Amino acid sequence: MVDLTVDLGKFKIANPVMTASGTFGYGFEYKDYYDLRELGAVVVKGIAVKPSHGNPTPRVAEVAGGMLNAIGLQGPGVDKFLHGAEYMPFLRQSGATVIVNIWGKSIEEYCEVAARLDAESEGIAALEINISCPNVKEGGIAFGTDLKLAHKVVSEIRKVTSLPLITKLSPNVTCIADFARAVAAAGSDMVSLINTLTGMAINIETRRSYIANITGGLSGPAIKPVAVRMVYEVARAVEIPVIGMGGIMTGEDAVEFLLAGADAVAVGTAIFVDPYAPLKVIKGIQEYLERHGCKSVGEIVGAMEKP
Amino acid sequence: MVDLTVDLGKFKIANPVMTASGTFGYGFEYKDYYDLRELGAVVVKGIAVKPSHGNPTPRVAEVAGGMLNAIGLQGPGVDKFLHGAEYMPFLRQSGATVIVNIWGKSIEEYCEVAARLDAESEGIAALEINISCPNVKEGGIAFGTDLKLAHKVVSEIRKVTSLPLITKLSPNVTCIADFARAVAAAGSDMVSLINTLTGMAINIETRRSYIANITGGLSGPAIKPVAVRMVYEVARAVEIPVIGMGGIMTGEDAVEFLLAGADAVAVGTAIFVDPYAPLKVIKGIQEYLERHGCKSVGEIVGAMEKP
Amino acid sequence: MKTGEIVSNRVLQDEYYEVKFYAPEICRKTRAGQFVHVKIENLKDRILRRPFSISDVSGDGVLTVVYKRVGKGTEALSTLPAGTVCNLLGPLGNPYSPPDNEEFPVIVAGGYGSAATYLIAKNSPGKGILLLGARSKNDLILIDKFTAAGFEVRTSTDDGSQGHKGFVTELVDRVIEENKDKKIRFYACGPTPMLLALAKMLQDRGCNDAELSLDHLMCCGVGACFACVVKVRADNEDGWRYARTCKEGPVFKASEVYTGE
Amino acid sequence: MKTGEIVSNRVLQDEYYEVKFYAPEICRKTRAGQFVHVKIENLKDRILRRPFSISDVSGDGVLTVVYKRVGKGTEALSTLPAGTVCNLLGPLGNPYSPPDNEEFPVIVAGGYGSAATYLIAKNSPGKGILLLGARSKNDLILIDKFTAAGFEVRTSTDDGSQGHKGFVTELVDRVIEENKDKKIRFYACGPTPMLLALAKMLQDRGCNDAELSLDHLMCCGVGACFACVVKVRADNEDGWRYARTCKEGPVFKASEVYTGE
Ligand SMILES: Cc1cc2nc3c(=O)[nH]c(=O)nc-3n(C[C@H](O)[C@H](O)[C@H](O)COP(=O)(O)OP(=O)(O)OC[C@H]3O[C@@H](n4cnc5c(N)ncnc54)[C@H](O)[C@@H]3O)c2cc1C
Ligand SMILES: Cc1cc2nc3c(=O)[nH]c(=O)nc-3n(C[C@H](O)[C@H](O)[C@H](O)COP(=O)(O)OP(=O)(O)OC[C@H]3O[C@@H](n4cnc5c(N)ncnc54)[C@H](O)[C@@H]3O)c2cc1C
Ligand SMILES: Cc1cc2nc3c(=O)[nH]c(=O)nc-3n(C[C@H](O)[C@H](O)[C@H](O)COP(=O)(O)O)c2cc1C
Ligand SMILES: Cc1cc2nc3c(=O)[nH]c(=O)nc-3n(C[C@H](O)[C@H](O)[C@H](O)COP(=O)(O)O)c2cc1C
Ligand code: FES
Ligand code: FES
Repeated sequence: MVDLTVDLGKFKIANPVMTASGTFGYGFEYKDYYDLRELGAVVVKGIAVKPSHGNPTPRVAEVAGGMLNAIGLQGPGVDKFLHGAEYMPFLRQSGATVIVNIWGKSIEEYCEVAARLDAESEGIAALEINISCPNVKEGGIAFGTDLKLAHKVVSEIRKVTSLPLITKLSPNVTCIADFARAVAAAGSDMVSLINTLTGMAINIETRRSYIANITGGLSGPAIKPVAVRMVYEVARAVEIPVIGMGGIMTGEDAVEFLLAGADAVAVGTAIFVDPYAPLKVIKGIQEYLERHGCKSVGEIVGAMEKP
Repeated sequence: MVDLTVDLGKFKIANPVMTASGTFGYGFEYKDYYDLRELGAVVVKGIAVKPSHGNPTPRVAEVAGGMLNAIGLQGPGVDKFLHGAEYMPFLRQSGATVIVNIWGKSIEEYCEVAARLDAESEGIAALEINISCPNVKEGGIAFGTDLKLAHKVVSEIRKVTSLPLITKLSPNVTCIADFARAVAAAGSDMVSLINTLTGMAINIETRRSYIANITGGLSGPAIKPVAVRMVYEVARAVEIPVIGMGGIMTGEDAVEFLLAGADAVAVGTAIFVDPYAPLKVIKGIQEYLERHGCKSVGEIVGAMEKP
Repeated sequence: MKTGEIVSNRVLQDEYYEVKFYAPEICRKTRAGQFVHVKIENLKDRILRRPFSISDVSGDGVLTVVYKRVGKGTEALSTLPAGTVCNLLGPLGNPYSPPDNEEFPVIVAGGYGSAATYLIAKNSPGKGILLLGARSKNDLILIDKFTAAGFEVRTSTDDGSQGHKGFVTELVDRVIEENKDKKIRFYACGPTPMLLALAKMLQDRGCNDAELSLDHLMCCGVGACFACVVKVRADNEDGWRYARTCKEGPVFKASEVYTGE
Repeated sequence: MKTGEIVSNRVLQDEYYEVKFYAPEICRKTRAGQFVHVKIENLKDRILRRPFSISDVSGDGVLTVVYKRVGKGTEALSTLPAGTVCNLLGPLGNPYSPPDNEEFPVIVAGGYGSAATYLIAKNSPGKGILLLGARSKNDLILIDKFTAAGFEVRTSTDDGSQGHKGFVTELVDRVIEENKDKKIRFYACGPTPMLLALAKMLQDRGCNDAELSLDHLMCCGVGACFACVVKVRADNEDGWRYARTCKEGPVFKASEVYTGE
């Protein structure tokens, strides 16, 4: 039997497959589909200090090989997340490994939500810091596209929590490896990538963007080659564990990320196509490992042949 | 009748549709398919000072919604290009509007090829500077991902030629509008975008990249949303004409780019699917304009509605 | 037969099609107003599911969807032959609460709204009225089925090609007037502008138990992605919040619908 | 019938299929060794064409391709029913120069190579020999057609399941020996490693007029993209250059093939 567990340093997961933040709600929405403990981890939709409406509609558009979204981080806020029955209390009870994705509009907001989660951290395996948000105080430059801001937000969060930190990197940068190095230096225990590529689609009849927010994030199979390349670059740049994602639809896709150097992977848009996609990905990885006579996932991590 | 001509400032083209460099050879390869004068312009594959083997094979791989390529700029070199029967002499005779894409491994090489073409510029409408090449002298950093280098290469080329200059921007950067501004300031008469997004695909059975060069450039429908977004950003950042490309398969796709702010467009990967794609795109644009009661292409350039 | 297998797929009328799937488990659970999320197997370059209201279910496990060909997905669906197996998720969403013996159901429908509300009529203990509006006469669908279910059907079209010329909402007051003696219960499904106008009207007339099926472009269909939200009244400083139509809807009480702005 | 319409599409043997297209114009122009570039209409998420050698053409405009199911494209192609119209580009590439009356054609083929060379045999003024190699007996295709064209067929398989056990190149020397008196003209098509080995052998034996069909993953098919290159001898400091197999090939002289490195 293949050992599917993955040791991410600060914690272990039962298998290398997580859900990508924003594509699996708070787990609750899929509770009738399967036992959440079957997943490596449940990564919940981004949580902020306060409840947030999110962006105006339409928020999504379908494009070739994927979709654009500008949901705009609608969410209940950290209070309700910690105490509302269908959020953290449900997740604790489910026994799932839970990673809480967090965001803010300023460093203070990031720290506040991290501190609040730290104070009631039972059942929380790690925090994933979404740094793709614009820093409202700094005039809207996204934390994730400015090296100094990225370092700053992670090091400030590091001060307020002892929970393992995963920093989720934006692909909309010239050199993503630089960002991985910066956040690792700032105390991030892991990195996850990629978030969505900024894109746009125009309805030529109405001459308006299909997305009310004008631009949206591209996800799905269309971005997989970019994601695999970035995982490859980041895995060679930092020592900390790497969680890879972007367009994973099948076990074979996930194996590509593992070979490129990801220690674990996340499934996002594929869940909209098939709620069972994460389980199928787990099975696909297992079959690949068996077929190749591997005893553990670790054997194929970064095992791409040099040319 | 709709007027399809486009005034690009330094020269006019019969319609807004060009071929994307590297996807239409030197025009010669398509001479039996149609009269090259039917195209807005023929943009030839990159020309350097010397002949070049290009990269080892395999050089292409198909991925969801597109392809990766690492052709590596195989080409005849500027001498043969200027005098070999199937290159510039053929193009001159064809009567096509010709744009010569150029590249080099150092600023000197860029300048040399530009100067050589300037000296025998009959039949050349413009030079397109491909700045996605690594600057070998500067340790391999691509000209197109470093603002100072991008400015430098364009301003040096500007000194050696009076031919109109189009700078072809790389999408693998944090803020493409900054690059557009930099090259405009350096004397570029226009910008074209986007070149390919760097990507990778791994054969999980052999555990090798499908591309001998490991990474390759992603093109085709998969990148269209990113391309439209970047054209939108660039068109708002600079006054000079913008040539948009990336995943254009149909007239509708092209109209999206025009609405986003492109003055003209280029068709690339679609030519591999259908050699007649550029003509179909011209027809599609024309039909759209007629259906919308427009008299000229210019009426829809940047005509996206504000939200 | 396999679950999701297409039993038949044919033109119903003009651009409207009727597809029947073999799906006994979904049929068993379905209540009026719910939908299925369909993976259209032959859809090229597009990966997302398409949501369709469940128009009818039969005792032997056959589920009917009535759809209009409007884009790539419905175009592709319209070419799928019997025997094709499609993956279906469902039944999804919150159903209408069915009229009880005392209530007189009045259904207000536009576009595919008659398909989405047919099960109310079919299962209604008493008779009722369908107010059906559309752009033109070719878009008025399922009149026969409603008539067969004992419903009176009154129509309106934007172009006057059949019935009242104008909006279907203009037929509402007369129905209220005519049925003053009855305990009218309104149900509605149709384009969002029509539903917002209707919600306002029904709120003004105090018909707060009216139920409207509001929807928006969907993605996951199960409440996970927040793509499909519409504004509903809320007890916060804005007076509204975004509710997920796939999970918290598509059926909402008229009183919940936020009609401001 | 429309150009590109599939006339028939059936299993030939094991994983090999035979598809016939109606394509009178292409048929008229085709010479042995050329290929068609096929847009496989039902291919999902993939957009590029697939190149296939033209195996046969008929006077009434029917073009035959014999293909092996190896991946997404050939898988999709194998499910297309008669009547489907595919866009075809062709005939593309440089053909073999046919044997003249004096010449004794010896064809060396591996994999789909027999399909790619059949037109040489069909049009040959005299008889000849086919040396056909494959992994296993199930991969030896078109033996009957070559026999019917008057060719002697000698086979080899890697696993010894039919004919000589070993490489097909090992059959070459005996043929040369046996036909010393004749003016042998070699033609070949098969996997690249086999062709490189064969090219070396033929160069050593001075058979410089031998013609080999070398190919590589293709994209445009017409010489525009430089995807499909292989190394050929060149008069430069490296001794080789990359030649486009779609345009400068797929047929090359044995003497041109670069076997170094
Ligand atoms: C809960 C629910 C129930 C539905 N029930 C039915 C039904 O019973 N019968 C039926 O014909 N349709 C129904 N729809 C609408 C149906 O889902 C869309 O028509 C379908 O998804 C369009 O797919 P497409 O690929 O053909 O169009 P696309 O190519 O995706 O788009 C074509 C056009 O349709 C518009 N469109 C896309 N999705 C929707 C949508 N969800 N609502 C309104 N306009 C849309 C687009 O903006 C575009 O203008 C329902 C939608 C929801 C959310
Ligand atoms: C000039 C030319 C003539 C050809 N003639 C024939 C023919 O007559 N009959 C026939 O069966 N095949 C022929 N081929 C090969 C055929 O083009 C490929 O088998 C086909 O493109 C594979 O497509 P796919 O989508 O099924 O496989 P993919 O999913 O694209 O790939 C499946 C596997 O096949 C390999 N592959 C892909 N393309 C090629 C290729 N061009 N050559 C070798 N391996 C490849 C891939 O590396 C992969 O391992 C020819 C190729 C060329 C260039
Ligand atoms: C609808 C949607 C909502 C998302 N919301 C979030 C979010 O709240 N926080 C976050 O870090 N990433 C979010 N993402 C990004 C995904 O987690 C993931 O990084 C991206 O979609 C790429 O993976 P995929 O191609 O498998 O979907 C969202 C993606 C989608 C499609
Ligand atoms: C096979 C191939 C070769 C290319 N070669 C060049 C080149 O020589 N110079 C260049 O500037 N761009 C080159 N490009 C990039 C294209 O010109 C174009 O910018 C890109 O492919 C996006 O457009 P598309 O999606 O329509 O193909 C090449 C692209 C492809 C697919
Ligand atoms: S469609 Fe995903 S929340 Fe409703
Ligand atoms: S396939 Fe494009 S040059 Fe040969």
